[in-house]
Parts: sequence; structure tokens; C-alpha cells
Amino acid sequence: MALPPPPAVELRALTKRFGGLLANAGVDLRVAAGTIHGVIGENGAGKSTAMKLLLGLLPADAGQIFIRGERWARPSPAGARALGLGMVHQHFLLADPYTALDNLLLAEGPGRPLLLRRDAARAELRALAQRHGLEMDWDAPVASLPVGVRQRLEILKLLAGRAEILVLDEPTAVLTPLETGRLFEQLRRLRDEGKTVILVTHKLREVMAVTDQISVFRAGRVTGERRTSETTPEELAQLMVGRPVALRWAAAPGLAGGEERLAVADLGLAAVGGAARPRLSGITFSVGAGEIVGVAGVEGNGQSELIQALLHPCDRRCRTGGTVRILGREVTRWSPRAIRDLGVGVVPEDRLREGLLPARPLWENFLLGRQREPAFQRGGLLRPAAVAAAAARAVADYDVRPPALGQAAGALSGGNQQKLILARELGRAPRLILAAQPTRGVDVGAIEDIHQRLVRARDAGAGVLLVSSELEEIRALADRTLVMFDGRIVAEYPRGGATERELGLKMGGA
Amino acid sequence: MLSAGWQLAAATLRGAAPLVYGTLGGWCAERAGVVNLALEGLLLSGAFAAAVVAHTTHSAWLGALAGGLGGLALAAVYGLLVLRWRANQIVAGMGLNLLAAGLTPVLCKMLYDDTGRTPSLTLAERWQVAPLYGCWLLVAVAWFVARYTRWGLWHGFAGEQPAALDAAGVGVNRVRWVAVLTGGVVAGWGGAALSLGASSCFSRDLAAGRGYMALAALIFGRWRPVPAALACLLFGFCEAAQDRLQGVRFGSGEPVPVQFIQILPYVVTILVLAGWAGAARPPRALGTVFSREGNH
Amino acid sequence: MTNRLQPIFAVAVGLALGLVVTALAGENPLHVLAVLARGAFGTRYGLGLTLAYATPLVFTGLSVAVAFRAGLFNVGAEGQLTMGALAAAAVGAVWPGWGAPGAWLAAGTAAVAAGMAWGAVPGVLRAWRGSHEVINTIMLNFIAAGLANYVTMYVLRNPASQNPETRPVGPGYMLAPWAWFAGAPVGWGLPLAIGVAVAVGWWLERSVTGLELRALGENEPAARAAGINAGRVRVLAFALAGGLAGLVAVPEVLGNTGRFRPAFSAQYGFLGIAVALLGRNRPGGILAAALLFGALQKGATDLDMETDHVTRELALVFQALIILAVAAEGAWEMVFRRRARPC
Amino acid sequence: ATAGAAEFRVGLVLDRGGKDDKSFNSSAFLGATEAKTKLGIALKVVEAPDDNAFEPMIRGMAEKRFDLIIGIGFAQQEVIQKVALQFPDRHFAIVDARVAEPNVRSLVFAEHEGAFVVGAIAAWSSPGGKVGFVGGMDVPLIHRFALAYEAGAKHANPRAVVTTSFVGLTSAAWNNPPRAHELAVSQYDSGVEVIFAAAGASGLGVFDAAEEKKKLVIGVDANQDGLKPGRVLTSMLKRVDQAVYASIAEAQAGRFAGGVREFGLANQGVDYSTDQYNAQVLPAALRQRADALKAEILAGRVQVPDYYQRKP
Ligand SMILES: Nc1ncnc2c1ncn2[C@@H]1O[C@H](COP(=O)(O)OP(=O)(O)OP(=O)(O)O)[C@@H](O)[C@H]1O
Ligand SMILES: Nc1ncnc2c1ncn2[C@@H]1O[C@H](COP(=O)(O)OP(=O)(O)OP(=O)(O)O)[C@@H](O)[C@H]1O
Ligand SMILES: [Mg+2]
Ligand SMILES: [Mg+2]
Repeated sequence: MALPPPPAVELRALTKRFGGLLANAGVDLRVAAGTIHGVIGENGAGKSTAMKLLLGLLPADAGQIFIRGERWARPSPAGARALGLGMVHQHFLLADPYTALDNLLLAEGPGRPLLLRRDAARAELRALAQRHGLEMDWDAPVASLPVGVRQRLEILKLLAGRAEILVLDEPTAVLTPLETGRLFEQLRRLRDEGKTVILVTHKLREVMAVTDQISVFRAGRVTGERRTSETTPEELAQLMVGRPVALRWAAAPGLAGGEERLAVADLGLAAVGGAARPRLSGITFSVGAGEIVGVAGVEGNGQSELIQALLHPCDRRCRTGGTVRILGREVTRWSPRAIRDLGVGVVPEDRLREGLLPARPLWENFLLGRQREPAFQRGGLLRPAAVAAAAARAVADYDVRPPALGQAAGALSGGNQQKLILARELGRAPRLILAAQPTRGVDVGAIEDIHQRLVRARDAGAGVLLVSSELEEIRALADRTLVMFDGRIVAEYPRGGATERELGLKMGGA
Repeated sequence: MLSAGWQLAAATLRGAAPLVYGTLGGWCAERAGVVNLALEGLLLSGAFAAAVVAHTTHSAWLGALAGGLGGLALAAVYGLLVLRWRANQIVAGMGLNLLAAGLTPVLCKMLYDDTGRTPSLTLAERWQVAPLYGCWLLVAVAWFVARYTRWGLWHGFAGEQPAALDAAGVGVNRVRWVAVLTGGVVAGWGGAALSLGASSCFSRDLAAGRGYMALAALIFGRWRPVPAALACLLFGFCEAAQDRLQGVRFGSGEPVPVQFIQILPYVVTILVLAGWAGAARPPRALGTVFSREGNH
Repeated sequence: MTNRLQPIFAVAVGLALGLVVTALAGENPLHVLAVLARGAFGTRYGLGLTLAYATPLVFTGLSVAVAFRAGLFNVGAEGQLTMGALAAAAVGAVWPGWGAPGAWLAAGTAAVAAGMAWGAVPGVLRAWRGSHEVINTIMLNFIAAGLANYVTMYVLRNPASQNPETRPVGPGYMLAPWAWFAGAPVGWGLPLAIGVAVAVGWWLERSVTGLELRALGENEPAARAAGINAGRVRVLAFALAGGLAGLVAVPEVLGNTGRFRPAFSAQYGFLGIAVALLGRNRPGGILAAALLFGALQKGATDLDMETDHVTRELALVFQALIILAVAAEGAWEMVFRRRARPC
Repeated sequence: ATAGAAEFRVGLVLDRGGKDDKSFNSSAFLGATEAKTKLGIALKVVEAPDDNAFEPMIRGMAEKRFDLIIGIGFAQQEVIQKVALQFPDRHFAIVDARVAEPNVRSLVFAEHEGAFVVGAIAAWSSPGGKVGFVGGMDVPLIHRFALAYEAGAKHANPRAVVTTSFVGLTSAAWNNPPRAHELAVSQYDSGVEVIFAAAGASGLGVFDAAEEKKKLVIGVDANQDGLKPGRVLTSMLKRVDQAVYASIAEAQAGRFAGGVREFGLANQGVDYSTDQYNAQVLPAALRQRADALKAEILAGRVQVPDYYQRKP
């Protein structure tokens, strides 16, 4: 009897430490050849780290890697290419000002002729792209490509490099349900061609839909292995978090038709950098008191710009047309500070970039944006004792861990950073809340908490504009749902007014 | 008397040449993501090496070659500091400028017992005409390499998206090393153009702020070789015009005080820059250390 | 512990490298070291001059540091201090009759105001037109030199002197140097510098605007999202930087020469960048770095006198090597076996 | 030289141009080294890195009991004054400034007389009547040169046109040959035939331009005729070397005396140079005319304007 074929990839006791943080604490993982293998786990569980070790992008502190049964002694990116390993990163490795073609030419790596033969390469790539049904404008700068297309480009990069073992790290975060479906079709086809696919995600539904086998990461190690056909989402969730979780939850509906908190009319933002379409056009909607208005849409369809335009309406980089009214006041020419002082709380989309001073202590981050409140300053001088007391209360209330006020905010985990921001913004008892992707990168337990806080603020009379690319989040919280596509609002639904499929189609521009 | 226009053009080219070398040298490093504040020092070390070798060998060309090597030597120290030892690039750049400003006169003293100057060069030992077009040749080369070669692609990605370069199996720091060293050679030639072309010896502080002007040109040109070189041309033109405007009178009155003429190039630069509008976008990874672990 | 020793160790290595250079030049390094130490600290007068060199560097170091903390690079302290000194000298020359406390206040205020105005220009241009402050501050240095020259030569020229200098300020303006320093121009400028350093540090940490300034430097998008007006804070930071640089007028004009001389600054603005960077943009660090640089400057003056083979530029070499040694953090990690923090 | 106890010790504090500026400071250095070889004195030469360094240097020398301390350049005026007061039994000399202390000898030069003469020589040598002047910075001393130079040129040729340029705005202007070179090229391009360079070390840029453009240049302070033989029309000599040498010699002989020593055309402290290098470009006929002009000036028949005497 022939021996079973060796696994395409095997990781043994892989360990990786970042400073004092053990990101991978002995990862054991076997991926059979010719399968789609799901890797799931909470944010920060160590999935991406393990994949980077596998690709030779990071040196492991301990442990071994076997590719097709053979020990890979000295991992390196160049070696990975030679072995047919390729990865689509969670954060795309593309350079904005360069064309799609140039990004692909870069991926060819060293050992090629010095002169770039763009014409020849373009012809070859067209053929390859057609074979795989992945259309691409090769001469457009990456900056002008929608996120979905960028991902296509990343996959083409792998295919052009003749990768046999493909790792995709959270590939669906930026896709519409429709595109996700198409991607999964692709992956199945690749598997049927004999390639091995490792799919990293934290969306249970997706792993259930497309994989053959699933490994669950928790706290830096693999805590469970399941055959997809033999498990349930509930079991996987429990493996991920370590305790049973309620997967479905919906807020009670809010009072509709409260007084107006936010009214936007015909908001527009011109195109930049050669892009054909304006970034925002004709955005008109309103948010009332006691109402959560959800903005659904695939990332990159203008949601970020919308939030920026609401916060900085006087800045020409954020708005080139239209008006914004907040709490009945026309604020189109107001400064961000004046707008915030009206009682606007903001949960920014990218919390490290827009919400925090990573190198500064917790108490200072708690103060950021509230430094002029009379409670915290007198005559332009801060009142450290008052700030510390308020910060300590808020940190305890929102269960930010560890509650060390002197610690740098950047050293908090993502979920705790988010809680700190909520503590700060909701602590001002805002009358309008702009919440962008409030639960991104936050674990299942904390998501629940954040959702309840938002609902409680709504019930206390705040208007909430909730921007999220998680359909489930929108469906659970929003009293009204707007769908954005390509810088416009393309649909509006009342609570429960649309099926997930309908929403998905609208998000894809159908 | 040649036509005044041609003379002005020639003076513009002469004034621009050292700046063009400097700005190209800065571009080499900065496009790969390495801030280069050390241009002043690179110019000085290139100028010094060129003058010493031209004087000892009586050959302008060997002098020019040595100018490049002088820049290379200082750039190697810079690379060691910022690429190997992850020194803050601004600090290291300023430090090297001070070092070059101090060490060159000390070396003059050691070599020639002269407190700040190398011996004068004869016309035959000087490198006068070649650097004037050589720098434009280099601009063309830079433009071509950046656009049409694989190296150019790597170079740009090292400053824009180093992680992608790394994932493609190309060592980011290796690319940056090459970029910093090449930049050193090019800026060193700028120094040679100063000590062998614009002057007939090395003298203390010969660069006189041209490294900073070259940096300004680089920013002005939005980190692209051709616009940056054109910005040098603008600076060169302003200087040449300033030289010719000194002593002009309006109407029949007293001449305009020379100080107001002398500040003209700087005022023009500020005005043009303000009118140019919009913040220039530097290479995205400029000034960051590339390390696979510390790059998330 | 090793963390705190590292900069001191690095300074020592930089000094040692400098001594190697002097040895190569043919001097006995021990002799050089002795001369440096004796020159800078050995006598009251020497110590006084060290402090006299250090005082302006504290102001320019703070100037650069305040801009840095707001995320701006101020290469323009030289121009700002020129305008400050010129303004102080102008007030003192135009109204020579004023008496002591009022005169000090007037001249000091003029210096700060002129420095602030000059400093605000790149801030305004950055906020309003997005122009890069590095270019503009470099250009403004030259423009300041030009204007100062013009005023010195044609508006306030001292007819009693062949030096290019302005008329002397009235006697009521002068801050007498302290006798203890045996004639070195050290006086109230020194405590002023220390006090200003402490105040700036305190202001940055404790005031609302200080917090806003730091937030902008730390993370611009977050600061903007928090409602901080980036443009206004930039102008403020640059104006403040200019005002700090302008204070150089106090030790120079009021405490020393009593007039403006175009060439008075020993590259203070430029060295201020090095001082700020070496002092890690913290007031305490800046005071220490300024003292170190002052000592080197003074010590090097004596070196020229006491040696045969080195030139006055040696001070620059020492300063440079120390800066580079302190900057080369990666090299010391090997020595101290300390791993870099991520990010 | 090892310093014997009985040796006469002289300290020379140079201006920022340094001993090798081939001009003003070089001249002083030359005089002092000549004294060293001829008179066997002990000599210490220092250069100040910045204006604040003059005081510690001069004071240091005074404390170290130097017998004679010589400051070169007007920038040291106040420092010498101050230190001389504090060390009344030490002897000092200063070039280019007047210090009214009994233990200070002030060595001042009538630069304008020399500049007038070379201005006339320039105009005579310039058939088109276009002559130029390149100064380091817009400062009083340089104006003293420029004013007299222009007057001299106009005296020789009433239709002479003088183009005046200044190198820079900061003290870097004295050390920036490439800028001076460009200014000179621009002047030569505009038809100027002779340029008088009074720009410290930057002047060498003017010499380079003269060599490249095959035009004439006039040196300053020291005899610079040999720098570009055949291109240097003459040099306006300011015999700092002689002044320094004489001061040292007298002091060594115990005949030091304070007060002002003026050097001008009358005592050849200021002059124009003639030697083998400029014999071609400054023919005998011209020299005779120049000497005649000198005589007229000395006789008071020709008035030389002095910027220092002008009311600002
Ligand atoms: N370069 C780095 N330096 C320091 N810590 C890091 C680095 N990269 C990752 N980490 C930390 O290692 C841990 C594991 O990160 P990893 O990216 O592998 O998580 P993940 O499972 O992919 O999470 P997510 O679902 O958010 O992508 C996290 O705590 C993260 O903060
Ligand atoms: N760059 C860093 N420097 C220092 N510590 C870090 C860094 N990144 C993460 N950590 C630490 O690593 C731990 C894990 O961080 P991570 O962001 O992965 O948490 P997480 O498991 O995703 O938690 P959460 O669900 O709250 O986001 C945290 O306790 C955090 O303090
Ligand atoms: Mg991940
Ligand atoms: Mg996390």
C-alpha cells in the first residue's frame, strides 16, 4: 500500500516572540495538499504571524517548517518563491503610485533582465488573467483601483509567480458578498487544479462555506482541528473564544422620527489623482435623535470620506460641495472643534491612526479632544488630578485592561484601545455619534459590549451614524440602512427591510 | 560681448550644476526611503577629495573620480549609521554635515599645513565644462533607470512599499544601501564640480549651504528627478539674475540697496513655492527603518 | 539602568573618536583632553565662557525642539534669532534713554515679538499654502541676514565704529555680567535660559495648547479628528519657536555687546538643531546638550592655542562625532544587549 | 621652537579668514613669521572660530604672559580694549582699529589712498573705461575701498563706469569663491576689463574668473600678483606684514609705544605692487603715471574720499 502523500505544509512547534509578547507559542499545523484549509481565530490570535513565518517573511524563534514533507531549514522570501509559496497579505503589498503592471513586475523578484519589458509582460499577463477570469486594467495606477481589484491583482501576483501553495490572509474583509462568492469559486477552481490554499479569516460563515479542513488559533497556538463537514459555527466560536458565545443578537428598534440630529444635503467630493469618478456625490440623508442609521458598503466606496466630510466640512480636501447641518445648525463652514463642541462624538475608523496618540499614556488619550472641557482645564492649564480621576472612572466603567493610566495607549490590545476611545467619546454624552467600523479588530466578547453601549447611547437620545462593512453588524443595530457604492448612496432600507442578499447586491453596485 | 541672454543662460547652468548633482544624490537616497540631510556634507567631502587628488595627480578626471569616491566614503558612513545602526536619519545627516565641515579643514591642515584650503589648481587640472552637461546626462539616466529598469522599480518600492519588495525576495536594505552609496557618489561629483569647476581649490565651507538648497530643490520637485533638476535651474537662474541686478537703479535714483537684490532668489523661491500650492507627498516610507518585525 | 547610561556611554565614545582624530593629526590625545577640560571648566572665566556659549544654544535648542514636538522641522532658528537680536538692539538704539526694568522689558519683548513674527511666516505658509517648512526656513535665514545687514548698514549704523554694527543701546538696557565669572559674559541670560527651558517643558506637558501641539506632532490625523486646528497649532508652534530663538538677544545684546552685529551668531541656529536632537527634544536633555556643546566650543578655542597641529574646526569634529555616536542606537544595543522596542 | 625663558613671546590672533587667505591675514602672518625667523621670537598664531572666541584667546595670551599680543582686524577692537584695561602691564597691538589705551598700539591704514591709486590704474588699463569691484559684504571697510576705487577710476577717466558687486549676506561671504567667481564672470561678460577684488578668501574666485576670461584682476592687502601671473594687473598692498614686523621688532627692543600708527601712501604702508609677475600688464609708462598720481595725492593736489569720514 502506498504511503499517503506528505502534507503540503507542516508547521511544528513554531514560536515567535515580539519583544515581551508571545505571538506564536508553539503552532502545530498540517495542511493537506490539494485542499482549502481554513485558519480562524480572534484578532491577535497569531494567525498572520504564523503565515509570515511560513512565508519566510519573519524568522521564527523556534520550531520547524516542512514543505511537501521536506524540512525547510532556512526560510526566506526568495526561498518561499522557489518552493512555490505565495501569500496575499491582509494589508496589501501594493504601491499606490505604480501601475498594476509595475506592481506585478516587481513581484517577479530578482534574477530577471535589467530592462523592463512591459509590453511582453502585459500580453502574457492578459492571457493569464483571462484564463483565471480575473480582469485587470494593467496600466492604471493602483491608487485608482477599487479594493476588490487590488485583491485580484494580489492573487494574480501569486499565479504569475506559479505559486502552488497559496495563503490568503483575510481576503474577504474588503469584498462584497457577491465578490466573496466569486473569490470562493476561484479558490475551489485552484484547488481542483491541484493547488493548496490556506484561507485565514475570522468569519465563521466563510470557512464553513469554502474550506475542507479548519484549524482554530487561540492565544498563539492551534487549539482545535476540525473537518469542515463535521463541525458547526457554534463549536468553532467556542474554540476561538474559549467560552460559548451567542452568535446572533439584534438590538431592539429605536424610536423613529426623533428630532433631526444630522442632515446632509448633496454632499460631494471631487476626484483626485486621475480617478474618473468623484469620491462622493449627491450624498443626502439625515439622522434623527434616538436612531441608528447604518451605512453599509464595501470599504473604499466613500464611507471614510463621508465621515471626514462630516468632521471637517470646511476643509476643501474633505468636501467640495453640499451642506451639512448638525443639531439644526448649518455647520458647513465650522471648524472641527466647533462641530465637536456641539456634542458630536467620533469613533474613528482607524483607531491607531485617527483615534489615539500611541506613545502617550492612557490618561492623555482619554483627554484628547476633551482638553478644553471646563472640568479638565482652568485658564488654559490642565488639571491633572481631575483628568486622572475622570480617566480612572471611565477606564473602570468600560473595563479597559490593564487599567494602568500611565501606560502608553499603543501597548493596549486593539479591543482595549477601542474601549478607551468609546469611553472618551461616549463619556461626553454626545448628541450625535459618528461611529466608523467600531468593532473592527475586536473580539467577539467585546463586540457585544460595544454594541450594547451604542444602543444605550441611542436610547438616551443620541443619533448614531454607524458605518460598517460587516453586514451582520448593520443588520443587528441599524434602524435604517443606507448602502453606499462608488461614492453615492444607492439604496435605503428600514430595519429588516432587506435580505442580506439584497444588501449584498446593492453593495456591489447591482 | 556675447548676447546677455546667452550669458545669463550659461551662468544659470553653472550655478545649477552643483545643485543638480546634489539634488540627484538626495533623490537617490530619498526615493529609496532614506532621508538625506547629509547632502551638504557629501558635497564637502566630494569637493575635498576631488581637489586633493586633482592636485596630486594633476589630472582633472582623476580628481572628478575622487570626488565621487569622497562622497561615497561619507555615504558609506551614513549607510552604516542609518541602515545598520538605525540611527535617526535627521540626526545622523546633521551630524555628518558637521563632521564634514570640521574634518575637511583639519585634513587640510594635516596634509598641507593650511588652515582651510587645498593648493590652487591650474586650468588644466580643473574640471570645468564636463560637469555642466554631465549633470544633465545624469538626470536623463536617473529618469530612464527609474522608469524603464527593474532596478528603478526596486528603488521606488524601497521608498514606497518596502514590504512588497521584501516579499518579492529582494532585500530592502540592500537596495537602500545601493541607493545611499550611489547618491553619495553623485553628490560627491557635485562637490567636485564646486572645487574643480566653480573654484580652483577646496576651501573651508565651500558648499556654503548648497546642500540645503539641493534638498529644497528635491522637495520643490516633489521627489522626482526632472522637476527637481528644473528647480535647481530656477535657483541657478535666480542667482545669476541677482548677480546681474546688483547696482541697478530705478529711474535716476540711488541704486537699490544690494541686500534687497541679494535676498531676491530666496524671496522668489518662497513665492513660487507658495504659488505652487499643495503639500508635496514624499515617498511613503521615507525616514522609516525597514525591519520585518517592527513594521506593522 | 543601562538605558540611562547609554547616552553617557555614547558621548564618551564620541569624545574618544574625536581624540583619535587629534592623535592622527599628531597631538597627544591626553593633552588634548586635558586642554579641553581645563579650558571649558578649569577656571571661573573658562566656565563662564562655556556657559556663555551654552546659553544661546539653550534658546535655539528649545526653538527647534518646540517645532519638532509639533511635527515641524525648524531650520530657521538662525534667521529668527537674527531678527530678535536686531529688534532688541533697535529698541535700545532708538530710545537709549530708557531706564532699567522698563528698558529690559521693552527690548526683551521686541526680541521675542520679532522672533515670533519671523517664525510665524513658515508656519503660516505651511498652514495656508502647504509649503514645506524646511525650504521656507532656509530661505528666511538668508532673507533675515539680508534685512539685518541693510538695517545695520543704512538705518542704525554705529558711526563711531568701523565695524558693521548698530548704534549701542542705552546703558539702562544692559544686564551686567556676574563678576564671579571673572569677565566672562554670563549674567541673567543664563537663569533666564534655564527658567525658560523649565517653563517650556512645563507648558508642553501641562497646558491645553501644549497638549494640542504635542498631539499634532505625535499623530496628525488623530489630532485633527479630535478637533485640533492643525494650521493654527502649526503657526503657534512656529511663532513660539521663533520667539524662543529671539531670546538669544538677551544674553547677546543686553548681556554682552549692547548692539547688533551681523556676524555675532556662532551658528547658534544650526547647532540648536543638533542640541535639540541630542537632548531628545526634552528641556532637561537640551540643557545638558547645550552645556556639552558650549564646553566643546570653549575648549576648542583653547585647543588652537595650546596645540600645533589642529585647527579651530576640531570643535565641530568633536560635536559631530558625539552626535553620531549618540544617534547610532543600533550599535549600542549590541553593547547593552537590549532589544529594540517594536514600532 | 622651544620657548626659552628669555624668549620674547608674541601672540597673533587672526581674523576669521585665517592665515591662508592669501590676503589680509596672510600678510599679518607673513610679517610675524618673518619676525620669528629674523628676530628669533617665539610666535603663537591662532584663528578664531567665531567672533566670541577673540576674547578668550586674547585674554588667554595675556594670562600666559605673552609679551606682545597682536589682534588682526577691526572685529577685535573692543576685546583688545577690554583686555588691555585689565592687563595694563601687557603690550598689545591691533590692526585696522583704534584703541586709546597706553599699552595698545593701533595700526591703521589709509586703504582709501591705495584703492584710489589702483582705481586709476584700472581705468588706465581699461580702454573701454569699464572697471569692476567685487567686495565680500556690504560693510564699512569694504565701502572705504569701493568709494576710493571708484573715485580713482573716475579721476583717471571721467567717463569710467564702475560696477560694484557684493558676494553675500553672511560672514560666509568671505569664504565663498564660487559666488565671487560668478559675480566676476558676470562683470567680465558685461564688458568690464579689470576687477578689484576685496572679498577676503572669496577673492580667489575673481582670480579664477580672470584666468578663464583672460581679463585683468587687482589683488588686495598682500601681493597677489603671483597667484595668476600675467592676469593680475597689480595688488593694492596694505603692508600689514611690515606693520606687524615693525611692532614686534620695536617691542622686542624694549621700545614699545602705544598710540596710533598710521600707514598710508606717505610711508608706503599702503601702495600698489610691481614685480616680475605684472611687468607685462603694468608697463613702465603706467607705473610712472601711477607714481605721479601718488605724488599728487601726497602733495594734497588730489583729494581722496574716505568713507569713514562721510556722515552716514
Ligand atoms: N511586528 C510586530 N511587532 C510586535 N507585535 C506584533 C507584530 N506583529 C504582530 N504582533 C502582535 O502579535 C500578535 C499576533 O498578531 P497577528 O497579526 O498574528 O494576529 P492575527 O491572528 O493575524 O490577528 P488579526 O485577526 O487581527 O489579523 C498580536 O498581539 C500583535 O499585536
Ligand atoms: N506594539 C506593541 N507593543 C507592546 N505590546 C503590544 C503591542 N502590540 C500588542 N501588544 C500587547 O500584546 C497583547 C495582545 O495584543 P492584541 O492587539 O493582539 O490583542 P487581542 O488579542 O487582539 O485583544 P483584543 O481582542 O482586545 O484586540 C496586548 O496585551 C498588548 O498589550
Ligand atoms: Mg492577521
Ligand atoms: Mg486585537
